[in-house]
Amino acid sequence: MSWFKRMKKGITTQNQEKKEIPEGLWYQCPECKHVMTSDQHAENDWLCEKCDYHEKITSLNYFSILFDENQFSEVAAHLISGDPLEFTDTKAYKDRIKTTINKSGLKDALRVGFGNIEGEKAVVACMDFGFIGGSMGSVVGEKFARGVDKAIEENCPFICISKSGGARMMEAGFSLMQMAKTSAKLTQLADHQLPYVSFLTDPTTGGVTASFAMLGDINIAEPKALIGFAGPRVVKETIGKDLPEGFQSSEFVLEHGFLDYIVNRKELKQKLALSLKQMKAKS
Amino acid sequence: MSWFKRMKKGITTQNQEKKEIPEGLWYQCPECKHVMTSDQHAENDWLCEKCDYHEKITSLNYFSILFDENQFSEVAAHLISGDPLEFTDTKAYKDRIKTTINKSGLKDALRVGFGNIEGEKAVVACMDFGFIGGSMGSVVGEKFARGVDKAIEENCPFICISKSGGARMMEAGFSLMQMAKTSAKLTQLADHQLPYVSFLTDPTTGGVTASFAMLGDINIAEPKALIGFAGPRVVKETIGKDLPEGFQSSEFVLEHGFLDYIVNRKELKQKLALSLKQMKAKS
Amino acid sequence: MRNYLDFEAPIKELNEQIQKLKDSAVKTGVNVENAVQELEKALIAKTEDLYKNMDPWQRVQLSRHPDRPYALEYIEAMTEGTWIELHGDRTVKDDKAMIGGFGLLNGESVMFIGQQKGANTKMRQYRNFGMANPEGYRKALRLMRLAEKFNKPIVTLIDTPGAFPGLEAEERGQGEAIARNLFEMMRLKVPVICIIIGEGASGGALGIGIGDRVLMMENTWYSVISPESCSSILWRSWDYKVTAASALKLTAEDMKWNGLIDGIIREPLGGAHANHEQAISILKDVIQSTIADLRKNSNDELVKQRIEKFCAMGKYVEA
Amino acid sequence: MRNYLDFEAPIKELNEQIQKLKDSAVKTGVNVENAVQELEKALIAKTEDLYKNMDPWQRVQLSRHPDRPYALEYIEAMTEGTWIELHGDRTVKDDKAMIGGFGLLNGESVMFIGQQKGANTKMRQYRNFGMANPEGYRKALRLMRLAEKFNKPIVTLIDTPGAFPGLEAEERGQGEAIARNLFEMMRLKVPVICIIIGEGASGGALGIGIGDRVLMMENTWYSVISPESCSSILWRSWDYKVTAASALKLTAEDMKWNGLIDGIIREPLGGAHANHEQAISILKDVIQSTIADLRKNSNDELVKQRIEKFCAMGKYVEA
Ligand SMILES: [Zn+2]
Ligand SMILES: [Zn+2]
Repeated sequence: MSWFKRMKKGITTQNQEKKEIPEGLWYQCPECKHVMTSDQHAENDWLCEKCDYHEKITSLNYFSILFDENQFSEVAAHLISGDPLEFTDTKAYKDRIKTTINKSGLKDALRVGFGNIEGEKAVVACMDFGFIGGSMGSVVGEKFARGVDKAIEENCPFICISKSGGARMMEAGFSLMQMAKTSAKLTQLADHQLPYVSFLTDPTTGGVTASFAMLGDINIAEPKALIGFAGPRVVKETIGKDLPEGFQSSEFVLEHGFLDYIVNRKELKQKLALSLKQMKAKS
Repeated sequence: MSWFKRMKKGITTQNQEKKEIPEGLWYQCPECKHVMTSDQHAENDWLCEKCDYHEKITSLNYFSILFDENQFSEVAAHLISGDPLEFTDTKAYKDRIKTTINKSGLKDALRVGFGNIEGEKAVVACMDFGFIGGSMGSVVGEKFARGVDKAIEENCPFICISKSGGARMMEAGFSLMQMAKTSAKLTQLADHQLPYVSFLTDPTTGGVTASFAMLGDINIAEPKALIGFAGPRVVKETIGKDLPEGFQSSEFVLEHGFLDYIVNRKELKQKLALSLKQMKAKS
Repeated sequence: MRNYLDFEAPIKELNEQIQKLKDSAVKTGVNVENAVQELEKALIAKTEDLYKNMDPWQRVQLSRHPDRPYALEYIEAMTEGTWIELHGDRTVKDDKAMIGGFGLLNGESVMFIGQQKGANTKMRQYRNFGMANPEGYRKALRLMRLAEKFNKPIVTLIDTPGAFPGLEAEERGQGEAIARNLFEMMRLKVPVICIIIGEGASGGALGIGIGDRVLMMENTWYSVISPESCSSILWRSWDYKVTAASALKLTAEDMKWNGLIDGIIREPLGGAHANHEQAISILKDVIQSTIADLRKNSNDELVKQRIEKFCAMGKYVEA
Repeated sequence: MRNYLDFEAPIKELNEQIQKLKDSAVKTGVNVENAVQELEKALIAKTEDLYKNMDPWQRVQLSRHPDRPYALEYIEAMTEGTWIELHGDRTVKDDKAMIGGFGLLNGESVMFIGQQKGANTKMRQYRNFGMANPEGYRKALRLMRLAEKFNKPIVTLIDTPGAFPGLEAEERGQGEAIARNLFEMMRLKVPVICIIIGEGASGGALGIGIGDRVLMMENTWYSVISPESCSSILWRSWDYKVTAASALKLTAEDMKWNGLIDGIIREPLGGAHANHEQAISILKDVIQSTIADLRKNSNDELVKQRIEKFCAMGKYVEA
């Protein structure tokens, strides 16, 4: 069954253009094991047609869902990571970046698009988990910042789709300060009375949860996403016993008061557009 | 032992001028049963010299503790209750007021004084439990309001010492709206950057807890006071089992995050004065 | 099946007669139109009569009528599919007894907040009988601030037998939560309209009840305590609820007379429960015209007037 | 008894020799003054030498030195009996790992906030090892807003191995609490000074770390992760903590070099733990002069500059 595995990997990390997947390949839902063609799967917004399982998808996938006619321009697309600390663990950070760029076709873990959602201008920033686990380093922070600037310039809302393991350790202090930087940019957006919607997808943890992902005027999430500050393994070690069923799921986080609503990917565009309309400031 | 009871009653409801208590009378601590002369008791700020039990005292007692040389002028001392709803339960409200005024020597359940605390001007409002259980009606609301106005006029802090069973039912809707009124006045005080200290004493419950008593820039309390919104009997009925030890005590409320500190009556003046100094706005 | 209160018996009877007549007409083919018209006229007359002479305790009962529309029904109907419920206090929990979110009222965005009761046993428990915990009041405040940020008017629909008097409610500061709302609602820089649509019990109601216009629907009550509890405390018996209901002056008429609310919203003949559609339509019209009216003032003026209004409440004697 | 870290062995030895000499002098009456003076000179030279060549991992160890002063000790000493601790987040709890309150610094009121570690086993548990829960961050924010209301400067003393990663911390939104503080601290309209006095671990430190001046004491560390955890994650082994400590550039020197903090506070010779009194006095001077310096700006200017400072952090390539 190795082709199933290959296929899934393709979806989660390399599937930036759905058209690139050769026809005739299959997708098996990891939840219910239902099998469908990858075309059907993509047509269905990468949901399992049987159990609605939300497969992890890329920034380009989300843009294709959100932007009218999939039309958008990228903001700060050219930024790539430096190596501010000349960091080396088992591998030099510089090399890691180079390899990842080549393998993933991504430049870093955040892509920022500007386009229309149901006829209204919007800036959408979206993380790519395929780039070092969606970790936040200087490039993520700066692209986020320029996305906010673009929204202010265009007088339109800002949406961020989070999907991240947290900070990028290889940028250490710089990575930490991106939490401060992104939060600082959001105060500027707020000063302009522009709505900020944080959309949390599977998984959103660590420094991203402890900064921009939790700062939405409304925080919304996909069903059954893992959302937390500390990862479940760490929490389990801390308390020394098993975690309760559904701990740190979207539904759990909603119940505890940190999400405004959970939205099925199929209804995302329409509901988001309505929320944006509702928050458009009356002067 | 009827003289003990008389004595205690004297202290809690009629002891407005400590000098009025005939010498040679005794006070027995209801907590530890320790016996002391009532003079000693008054000298000791009405604390049990053995176990520090804080006896309920009157507004004049508190003023004697707080104001320098017991010097103060009263604000809105002449206000007395009307009978806006011509309310009658087992007794006409009008008659109840008249009887209470005569018996207690009080005009209503709040007294407002203006004087100096360690050399600094301050307005202190203080409830009297002896007047229909320290219940809040229109007079309490209006005196509170005028106290706030006085603080604004004098550009000095406002302190309120709460001791109340809650709203005064015989004023129904009017009583309810005193919660709104007192809160509204506190927004005006805040606009002038003047500190408001809420000092909660035994007992503070109901509508007073759900309005001005919980709105201090700092909330402080005497030890072991009962503080809550719903009374303990009601909560017990709601949950259908016994209440945990110490439920709704000052210490419990501090632990749950609603008090800034608990202060022994002996240290009240000094600590309050320091807090006021700390909050005096820097222009 | 419609539910009838005891004192609605005459209405019930006439309604049943009309139904019977219609049923028999179907069976027998006899023309009963005239007879039905007569009965319907009688029904209207009877209903008008009944509702004209309603005593306070009957109003209290009507406010709790099981067929009465609850907050969500009003909101969803008025916003015609554009309501999105928002959840959570951002600290502890999402309180099901307190709902809130933006919806469009003829294209204009409005923040609706309300206590929600359940329509059946299961939902009543889920909604905790419309008794919010501190997190409910904190959710409400969060949403009001959200509305303020984007300069949207706020409408609260009040319908609660009280703030929940539970152990955890006390632990998490029920008193503080309500007090904070009173304070912060006073200075919200947007129009705020508060409407009692059912029960307006004490601090639990007031906790979302500070507005530029506080309105009561015709068959609701608003006071510092329920007649039952008042009876139990002042008369030391549960038997004086009718007397207490009168003494408390808790009806819309009395509250308006005493200057403690700003207006009364008329209900359809026979009460909101008798005609949901019309009740919703009336409410929608009132909200829209009230917002338009309030928008004539600057937000700063609204705050100033709001504070002054509440500061003026109270009756006392300058002896 | 003073505690010594492994690499402090030469200091320990010299200290013990001096003590021995003094003890023997008392017994024998022999004059040892010259010998003691020589040894003390040697001690100073040795200490200077040791502290000049400290590697990052040694700094990390020093930051956790059991004899190091904690937040409360600094605050109480600096404010000379005028500190009043204020408690509670006004929602759920009083967090013992996060302390706060006003104190007078030479007569001027300052809001001090800090993570507090315990000095012995019992107190360490009471203080949860300086690891705050969400209510700790919310208490801190409440107190910062209180200071802002009365235009008082805010000083935070950071000393934490991290925000607590417990079950209830997650339930009550550890991530949200920290995020909220980052956002709100950015726009506090008063001078804010943040000082790492021990460990500055990740979001747990940053949660009270947004200021006009962020300063590190000499023997502290500040980074996105502890060297131990970094080793375990990146090297998949706990054995690379020394390497990780270097790689993370977490010392005061490195953080200053990279423009991620604004300054370094020198410690007494041998570290703050060797001379509390002097460490306290240095800290007090720094805080006072920094406040005076910041007060030259309007509060609006401070906010603007604060936001700009953090927005400028990051290194990337415009490819
Ligand atoms: Zn499936
Ligand atoms: Zn005693």
